[in-house]
Amino acid sequence: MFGKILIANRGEIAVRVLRACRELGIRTVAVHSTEDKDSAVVHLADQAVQIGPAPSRQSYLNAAAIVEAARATGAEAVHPGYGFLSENPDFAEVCEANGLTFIGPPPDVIATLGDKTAARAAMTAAGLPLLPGSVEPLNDAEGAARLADEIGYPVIIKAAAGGGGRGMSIVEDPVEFSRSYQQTRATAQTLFGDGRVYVERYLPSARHVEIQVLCDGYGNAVHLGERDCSVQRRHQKLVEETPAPGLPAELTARMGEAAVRGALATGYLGAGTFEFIVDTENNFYFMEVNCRIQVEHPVTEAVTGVDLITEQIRIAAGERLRLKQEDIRRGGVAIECRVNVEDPDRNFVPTPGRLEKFVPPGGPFVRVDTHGFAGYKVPAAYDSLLAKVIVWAPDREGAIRRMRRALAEFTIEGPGVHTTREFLDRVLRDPLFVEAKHDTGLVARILGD
Amino acid sequence: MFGKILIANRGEIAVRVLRACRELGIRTVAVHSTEDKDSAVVHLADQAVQIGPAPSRQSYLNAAAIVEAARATGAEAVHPGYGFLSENPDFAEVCEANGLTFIGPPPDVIATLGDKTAARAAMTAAGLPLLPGSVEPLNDAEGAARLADEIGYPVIIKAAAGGGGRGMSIVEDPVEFSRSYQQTRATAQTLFGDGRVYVERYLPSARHVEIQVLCDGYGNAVHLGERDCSVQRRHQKLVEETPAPGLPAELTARMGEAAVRGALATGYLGAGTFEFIVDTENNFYFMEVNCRIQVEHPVTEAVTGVDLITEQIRIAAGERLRLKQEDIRRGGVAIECRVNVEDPDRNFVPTPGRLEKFVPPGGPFVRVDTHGFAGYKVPAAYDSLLAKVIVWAPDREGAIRRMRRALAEFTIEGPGVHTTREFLDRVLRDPLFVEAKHDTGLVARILGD
Amino acid sequence: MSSSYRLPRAVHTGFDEHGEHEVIELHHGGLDDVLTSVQRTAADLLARSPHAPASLTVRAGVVAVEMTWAATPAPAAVAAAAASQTVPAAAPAAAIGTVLAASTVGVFYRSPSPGAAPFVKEGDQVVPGQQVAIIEAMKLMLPVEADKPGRVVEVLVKDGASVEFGQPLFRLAPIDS
Amino acid sequence: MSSSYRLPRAVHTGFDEHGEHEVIELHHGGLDDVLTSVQRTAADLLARSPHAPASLTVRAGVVAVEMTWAATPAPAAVAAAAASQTVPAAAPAAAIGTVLAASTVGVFYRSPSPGAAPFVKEGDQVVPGQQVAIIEAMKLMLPVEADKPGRVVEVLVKDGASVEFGQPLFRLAPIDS
Repeated sequence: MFGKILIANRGEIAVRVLRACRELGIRTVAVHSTEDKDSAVVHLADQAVQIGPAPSRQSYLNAAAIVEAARATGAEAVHPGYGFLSENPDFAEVCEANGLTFIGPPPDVIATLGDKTAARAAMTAAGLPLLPGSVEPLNDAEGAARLADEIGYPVIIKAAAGGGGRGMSIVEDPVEFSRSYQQTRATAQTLFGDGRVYVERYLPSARHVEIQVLCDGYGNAVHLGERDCSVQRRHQKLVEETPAPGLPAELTARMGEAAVRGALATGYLGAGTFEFIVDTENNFYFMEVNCRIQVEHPVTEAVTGVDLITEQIRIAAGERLRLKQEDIRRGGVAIECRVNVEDPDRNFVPTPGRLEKFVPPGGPFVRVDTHGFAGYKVPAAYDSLLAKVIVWAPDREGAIRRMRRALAEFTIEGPGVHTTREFLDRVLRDPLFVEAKHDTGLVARILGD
Repeated sequence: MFGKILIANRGEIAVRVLRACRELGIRTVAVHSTEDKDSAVVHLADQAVQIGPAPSRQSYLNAAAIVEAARATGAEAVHPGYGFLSENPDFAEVCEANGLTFIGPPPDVIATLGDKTAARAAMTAAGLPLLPGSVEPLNDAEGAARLADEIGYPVIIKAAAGGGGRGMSIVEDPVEFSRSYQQTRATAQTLFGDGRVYVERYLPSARHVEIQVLCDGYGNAVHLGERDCSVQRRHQKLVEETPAPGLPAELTARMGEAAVRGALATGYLGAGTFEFIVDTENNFYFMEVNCRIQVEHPVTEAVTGVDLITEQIRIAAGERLRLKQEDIRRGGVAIECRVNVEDPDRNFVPTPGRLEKFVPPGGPFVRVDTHGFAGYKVPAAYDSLLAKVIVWAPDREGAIRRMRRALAEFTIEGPGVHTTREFLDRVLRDPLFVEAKHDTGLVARILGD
Repeated sequence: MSSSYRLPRAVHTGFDEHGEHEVIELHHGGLDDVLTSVQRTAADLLARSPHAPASLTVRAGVVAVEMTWAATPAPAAVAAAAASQTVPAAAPAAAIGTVLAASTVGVFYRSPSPGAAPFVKEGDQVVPGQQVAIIEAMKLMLPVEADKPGRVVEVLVKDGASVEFGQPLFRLAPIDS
Repeated sequence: MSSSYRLPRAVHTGFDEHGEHEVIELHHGGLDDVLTSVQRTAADLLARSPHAPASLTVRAGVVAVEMTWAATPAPAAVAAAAASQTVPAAAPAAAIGTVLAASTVGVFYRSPSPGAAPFVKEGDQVVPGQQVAIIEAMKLMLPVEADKPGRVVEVLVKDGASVEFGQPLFRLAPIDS
């Protein structure tokens, strides 16, 4: 096991990783920008290194500074959290080249799975179901249009290098295809420096369901069930839950098996998430793999009792998975709400500032992951996620009631600071959400967008 | 179900009860002394009534004021928490006489079980094993001495009306018996206004194990497993855990069945705890029943997933138990630590005062029940329990590591304020505790008393 | 950390029951004069403070002065306003006299029986030991008696209303005022 | 609540940004008079304070003065400052001149190669653009250059030591001092 780990992130996930390290008896190094020098993880870590100024590009995305910080402090491994450098194959490679263990999949696996067309090809080879569409990127508009005709409209054009809902267009009608194709290529080139796109069937009322997997370096892999992340605003998840309400257990078990098959076929290592789309006939199709721990991992932890970050670290240290598939028993329902420092009344504009009062909820079956504390100044330079509230209950109705109770007692006050707390309560009491008949359009409908 | 509940308590348990009420959609009335008017439960409750000055006798023990507050606010039921009026049959009766539901067993059951000799008689009748000793109180010294000879030394003389470790003497030798008998009677008369005592076999190295039960008003009862509370300082529990390490599951199942039998035989209602003593040959003997929710109830909640306060309220509202014995599946290990505002370096003297910083631990499988918050002034008038930290893990070793992590990140600072946080860590890393070979002498040994 | 917390309610002057805090809040006003006033107020309060405060905040609209002192010399805590004895009148600052407060939770009655004349009305003078009201608690009729001589300035609670412990019932002025 | 926290960005006057500190923040121009008044107010209150306060804040609209003092007479903590540019020298208050800080995390070397003479030593005068050290980061040797004329008063980091971003490397005095 490692003696010291450098946490190459900030905010709540940095604290989350630190907690796992402490429980494993591993010393920690926090790296931080000038803006974050009074942050929770800096207070909690055994050591802290200031790696750059506020802008992420010069600090949390500054691979050289992070590797130097690891070298200077004697850290043996780097946990990248989510976002920032977590899915950057070059960073993973630089770590390895400098004798540091990158806690995540090998660089080539990240590279393959981060490229949508390469990932589609690999998963096709592994026998996973894919939506009708192109496996290889399409370089000529005519060929692409012919393929779209074969697939049948509506189709979606996606950037091979895209992600997070950016760089995609839905085409309803063949006459629009050519223009959309050119436009998506141009956007992809601008956004990702990579104009390659592919085309696939678009399912308007499909559900997005993701499967958590864990793989060790000895060919062992397990899945830990699914998560439903349908409550989104502009592709940003607000509420996540498990199990996915209304999905037959037999279906999610099959999706889990598919994810394990895909992970083993690509040489995956550590914790990963397979995203699937499920149509109204309960057919499922592979979408993409997230080569990192997810923001919403705690809901899986709550129903399985498995500490995913600890497992990531053990796997990276060369340990064998101690869990077999039959050991993973899921019970009850878990929901996570993301409390962001944003003003829902002003189009969710971030409202950073000093937290004069900060009293997180507590009591039975409530977990809070946050870097906030009374007196903390939420910086303007980074994203607005301040706290994740996770609840567990034997059933979904109980979990919703518990979450509403927890959110109601969460006190966050500061000059100019607003949060999504009350908006989340609106989601939780929405009749469609309560009956689990919602889809990704729920938030827009509540907002009257 | 009730529309409004009055919470006749303060501190963390008042907040705990309020949380359950909120999840059930029940409005809440907090009652408070002048000293507690800025307390967490007062801030959170729908209504608050000031019932008296700081001394408990004029506020939290003031039955008339509490009943008047319920009447004035239209509360339909009273939750007594633990301590204060929670096991007072007169208060339960006054509530009923004023049309209020007392959330607990009926007054006559509290009276019977609160009297050690009456409880022993009832449990003997129900077929529970008791330590050799007297069922009826002993009124003459000679008869008592004869009984002690029959039982065999060492014996323990206990006040019939006693509890919490007060009013008992251990007698090692027959020559000491007469003096101890007179002394214990005199002490009992002074402490409890009731000089009755009884005698039973004393087991020096026995373990104290308690069983949680739930009973509805329709003859249904379940047990929710055991708790081990061996880490005590002067009969005050500091650390509690479940399962009791090292006890065979078959044994605790039999104890659970015995507790259910005893509860049904006495017409118990609601949540209760049966205390047993277990000797080195794994024989168990009934000791007493606690007719209230216990401080340490969260460990049982953590391993069973059952919200005990919610169950108490549902039962009091006349609902049937929805749980059957086979529904109660226990998983993993839970530990609770009581963080008291006391200075371990000065003989655990209470150190009330203003909390300038108060950052409770969070993250996976950590629960905090507290009434503390940054800015809260811990009053000197009441007991020193400030927070309970409860952790869950798949195994005991993981739970200990998690608890140590949680305690380490718990920040409590204020002028003159000390806590037992670091002392608890000493307990958790003690080799005897780690190997679960400790007994109730552990704390004294650590302190070098 | 030098956190000090403001009293949660209303306009206060003077010290709260814990003896640690002093707050004045005003609203509106022009900057320069206000600033001078605020400064003078703060300095004044400091001079008059019976013992060193832990913190001081003076706010006037956009102008604010806040000072905190380290908590070393523990202030002599002023106890909570107790029982049914007269206590210093609550805000506003200008108010003089004392209040007679409820000694128990219950229902407040001004008259010995429904329809009867009240024990006392505004303007009446009372002497110590004189019954001025009843509080009914648990079916018991508990007399409320004046504990000081005074003149009833204001009856603060309606007949038949529920009162909590310590709730002001009557405002009394000194006899000679 | 009067918790005063450091203002991490914007316009600072005064001393180091760790521990005991003093910050004045301006956002808009044309507040000179207000600033003067606020400053006078603060100074005045300090003079009248019965004993040394732990913190002081004076606010007038967008103008604010906040001062906090450490509970104990704290050592003059040397703080990270901005970039590789010279920044005002850290406390003690009497210190004059500027510091040259690290622009990246890495290993600090005073000489071009092991055993060679240092680029600069105490007492040397430097001119803008002159190389004064090396920081090695990811096997790259990054030159550290003076950005202002000055005289080296103190070398703050040992040869071969790791430095973090913003860590002061050299203390420089103005040439004419």
